[in-house]
Amino acid sequence: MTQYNTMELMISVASRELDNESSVGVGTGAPCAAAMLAQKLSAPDLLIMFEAGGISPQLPEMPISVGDSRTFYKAAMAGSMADTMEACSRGFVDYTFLGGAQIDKYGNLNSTVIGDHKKPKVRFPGSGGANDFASFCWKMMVITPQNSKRFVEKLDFLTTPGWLDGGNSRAESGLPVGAGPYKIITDMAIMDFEPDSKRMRVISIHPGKTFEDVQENCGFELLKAPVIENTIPPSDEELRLLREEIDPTGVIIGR
Amino acid sequence: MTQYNTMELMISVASRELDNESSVGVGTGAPCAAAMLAQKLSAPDLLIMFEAGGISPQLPEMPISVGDSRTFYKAAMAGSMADTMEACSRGFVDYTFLGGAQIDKYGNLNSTVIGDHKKPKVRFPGSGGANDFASFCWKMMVITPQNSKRFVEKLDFLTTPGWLDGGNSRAESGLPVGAGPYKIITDMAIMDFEPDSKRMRVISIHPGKTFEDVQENCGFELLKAPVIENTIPPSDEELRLLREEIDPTGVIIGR
Amino acid sequence: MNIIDQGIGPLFMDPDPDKARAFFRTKKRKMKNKVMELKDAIKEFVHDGDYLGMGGFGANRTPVAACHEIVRQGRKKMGFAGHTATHDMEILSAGEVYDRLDVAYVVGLEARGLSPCSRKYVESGKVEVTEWTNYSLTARLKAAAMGVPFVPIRNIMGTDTFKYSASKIIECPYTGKKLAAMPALYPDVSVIHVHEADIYGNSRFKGIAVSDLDLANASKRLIITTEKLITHDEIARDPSSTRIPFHLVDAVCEVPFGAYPGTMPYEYFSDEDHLKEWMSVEKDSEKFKEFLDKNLYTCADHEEYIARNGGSAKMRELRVKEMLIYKEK
Amino acid sequence: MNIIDQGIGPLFMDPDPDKARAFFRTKKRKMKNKVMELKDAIKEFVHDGDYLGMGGFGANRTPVAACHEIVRQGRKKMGFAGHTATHDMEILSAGEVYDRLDVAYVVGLEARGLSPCSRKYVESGKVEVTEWTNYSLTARLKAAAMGVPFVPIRNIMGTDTFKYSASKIIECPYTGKKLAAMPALYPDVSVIHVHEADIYGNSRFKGIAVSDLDLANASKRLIITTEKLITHDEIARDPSSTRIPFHLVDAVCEVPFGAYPGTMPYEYFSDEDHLKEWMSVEKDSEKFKEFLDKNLYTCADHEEYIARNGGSAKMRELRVKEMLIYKEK
Repeated sequence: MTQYNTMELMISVASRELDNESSVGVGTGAPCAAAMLAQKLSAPDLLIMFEAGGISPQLPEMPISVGDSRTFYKAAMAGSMADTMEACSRGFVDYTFLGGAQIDKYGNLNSTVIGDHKKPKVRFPGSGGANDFASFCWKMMVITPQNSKRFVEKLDFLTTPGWLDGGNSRAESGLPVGAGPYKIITDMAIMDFEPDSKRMRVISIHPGKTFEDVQENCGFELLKAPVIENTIPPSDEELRLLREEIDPTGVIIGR
Repeated sequence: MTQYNTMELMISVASRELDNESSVGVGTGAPCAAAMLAQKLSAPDLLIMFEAGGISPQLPEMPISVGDSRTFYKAAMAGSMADTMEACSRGFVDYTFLGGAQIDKYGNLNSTVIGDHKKPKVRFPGSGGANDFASFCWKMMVITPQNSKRFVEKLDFLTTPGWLDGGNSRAESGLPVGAGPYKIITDMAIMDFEPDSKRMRVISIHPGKTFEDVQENCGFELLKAPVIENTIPPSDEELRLLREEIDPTGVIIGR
Repeated sequence: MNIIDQGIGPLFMDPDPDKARAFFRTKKRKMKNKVMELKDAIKEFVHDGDYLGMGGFGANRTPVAACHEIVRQGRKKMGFAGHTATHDMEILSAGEVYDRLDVAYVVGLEARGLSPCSRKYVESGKVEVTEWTNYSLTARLKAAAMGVPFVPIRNIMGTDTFKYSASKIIECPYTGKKLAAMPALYPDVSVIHVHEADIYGNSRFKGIAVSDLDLANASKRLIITTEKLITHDEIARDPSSTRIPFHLVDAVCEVPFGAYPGTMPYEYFSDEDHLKEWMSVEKDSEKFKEFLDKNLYTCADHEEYIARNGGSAKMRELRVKEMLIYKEK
Repeated sequence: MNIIDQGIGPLFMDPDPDKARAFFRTKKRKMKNKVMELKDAIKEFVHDGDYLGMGGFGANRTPVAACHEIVRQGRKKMGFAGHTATHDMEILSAGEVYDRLDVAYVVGLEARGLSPCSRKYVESGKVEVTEWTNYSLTARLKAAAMGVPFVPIRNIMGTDTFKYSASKIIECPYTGKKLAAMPALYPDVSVIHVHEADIYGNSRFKGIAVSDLDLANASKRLIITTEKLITHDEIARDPSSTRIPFHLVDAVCEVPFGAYPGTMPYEYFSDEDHLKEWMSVEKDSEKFKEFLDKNLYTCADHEEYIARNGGSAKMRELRVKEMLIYKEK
């Protein structure tokens, strides 16, 4: 079996979550690589939408911006932000992949500030389209390296909704019914959410890791799924596509 | 002086009300003819907008529909209904010309039904864009032949807002502040509205008519302006333009 | 929410965005070949009782061929969005296709006059009517396109148009001003006629958009009739020109002259003589029946309708008129 | 109106549509020649204290030349709509142009990383910040474009993004559901970069529209920078291609490569080396000062900036990259 790095692992695992003939709102970086990999391998009829208006492009290379020309290269339509976001709001978009500086046990994300909002220790970009995608798309997924600084008990700022305070709180918030966090993909494991409490739980552990490794690198208590799978590592074909076709210069997979 | 008919008179009089460098939302028929005449004579920089999306066309002939190809012939933009209506809503459109089956003393118009709404004696088209234009454009004008069946004490149906119940009622209704009926141009006279009561009053009487003629052909009591002018009849140039350039086949001016 | 006032008109369609989301969740995302015959598209996607939206405006880029086919197949009890509905409504009235009508502009053909048939049907009492305006129907489609239950606008208030609408007046949380909340309108099915589409439904048209982009987004099912099919490569070469993307579309039907006897911008002008004939024969029920038999019920398709009314010579003539070539010296 | 909840962020701009109407009533309707030098347009239409909107998205079709000129002229105390503001914000931060910031996406350059200069300025406490999202800022512009004080959307609720926004949660009068009301945003002045415009301001661009059409409608004053001027005859020949009509526009400035070092679709790709240089020199205030002196303060105009960074040879190279010609064999 070919050697791989954690980014290649995360992207491969993420790509397998995308059903064929489904739709996904993606950003730059790993999410876009995962969508491209899915399109090439398991989900040839995946509909990719970019928040700035690119709809169903034939991506010639990784975009640098979710609005650059690559995002509507040979596309079905070069539309507007409203075209994409309204489609998400109408329930037309199945998946989205997000990231963040912090994530909590309900899958809420912080990409706004560390410290006080008025005079922050660190200012991050803010929501961008993340809050929009996470509110509207049916199944929100996160791709992120895992450590206790990132997986925290309490966010400094709740930028983007996961299951909010767990339980029924998201449904009560006013956000569209039935949408919410689905899978969290880290460099150690795959997590989903326990159906009632909406707390994060481990469902699959990557090769060479144990549940204890995962818990140690998490600032809150993780639940365990009834059965915990062993993550299937990236296949040779996945790696070949990532390295030769999707990211030959290693911008994302960092080779 | 050249002979003219009442349609030619109404269109000529109406066209003079349009300031140069102003904007007007128009329909087909007499309103469009008035706007075209103004553009050719007194208001070369008049901005004409059609409700279906035609913006600033170089009208080659009278349109049959407010959405036909003539309404965006050599236009600045072939836009959308939202483009035009949003511009009106934002306060960008100064004038509009409307008509109707009935009009009352506050300039309210009926173009919906005669008789009961549920089972009408006569069904008319409804608002179309009239309610929109009358709500949004700063100065609404009406071009209509005058008789007691049309100028009524009480409308069968208030389709399109004039000054509603007069006085302050329009301001209280929620409609945009400061917009409202401005002039009513008939085949007998020009009316405006008394500033406080918002009741219709005669300000100019057409050649050969008297105030009594006007009142006799009106189903409600008309006020008199402090000074009542004599309407200046169509000039030779106005008639020439109408007959030779604007409506050579006589669709509107009916020659 | 404090509701200051509300109209008494029936609200024919549920504005609940979560119900619409549940539907759109099931809609196909795949870019697959959707080309079919118009009669098959109408059979599959337009059902008795459905609420129907029609693209274009006032006999301009109106899907006339689809209206004929709906009548020919005998659809009944439909809802209809009368958004400057002119010749399309005249045809649908002849077939007594609808019994619920959202009115902005109906029963007339603008400068051409009123349609006796449409008037008679709407005056018959067989049709439930709710009043709106052109812009308020556009706003209702915009709300649906946005996936929200309403958007506020500032007209309609103070009038009987409001009273006989199904809208509600609310107070602005920022300014305290009164606003008219327009409930989202998600048509069950709509038809839009375009200049060019690929086999997946990516569509282009020229000229004014009217409210067709919001209509396309708002509609649960969407049939595209197109003057001609183009390659997907051509779409991909210039995605800036796509107005309606494939994922909104359920069927693509190539129907040349599909807006005849109305206008198709840059292609053909309306056939005014034929439209006059419609309005004239409507006055006499015997004549009208004969006319409909000839022009609609016994026509296999739109091509036959056109063949019976001048065929390609007439189409060339209407093109000269549309392009104002007759004015050139 | 029952307000269920509201954010604590400052609302920088009045959403009152009647005040906006009073302004738009005075805006010129005449189709007159509006061509001027960019520096004159900035002088005349961009004032200290104004609220500024910028077209494009994330260093794509962004009016970079206008950002430079605003900094060069020393504008201060502006408000700014940070709607995926990347390199534009980096430039405006270098000049400390703004002190009120509506945030959707700021201080970063997407996949390129974060801008030390933008971060430092926003972290300095000199800037009042209100939080939003990309779509909520789009919705705020849409509300302004529609001439209404708000439109409802269904995201942002339940989060700190809402808490630090200036939006309000209301109850839907039709469904009882909670909705987030986005207050209309009427920027005092905006700049949009396009491919082609005529002397009156009728403008065309290719590629994604982002939120520029609503931005153009919502803005009280609008400066168009264009890659090239085209004849009005060309606009009139094909009015379907006009995206921004003249009456929204106050100034038309021909600025070739006006989005450099960002991307202009179908013309030139971003100069990634130069953007990296920006982000790198920002870490050292001495170096950054020198860099800005060279590239901004001592440049007479955008042409000089480009001349100092590779000139026409670089522009040809970026065109090859944009069009993927280098991939052809």
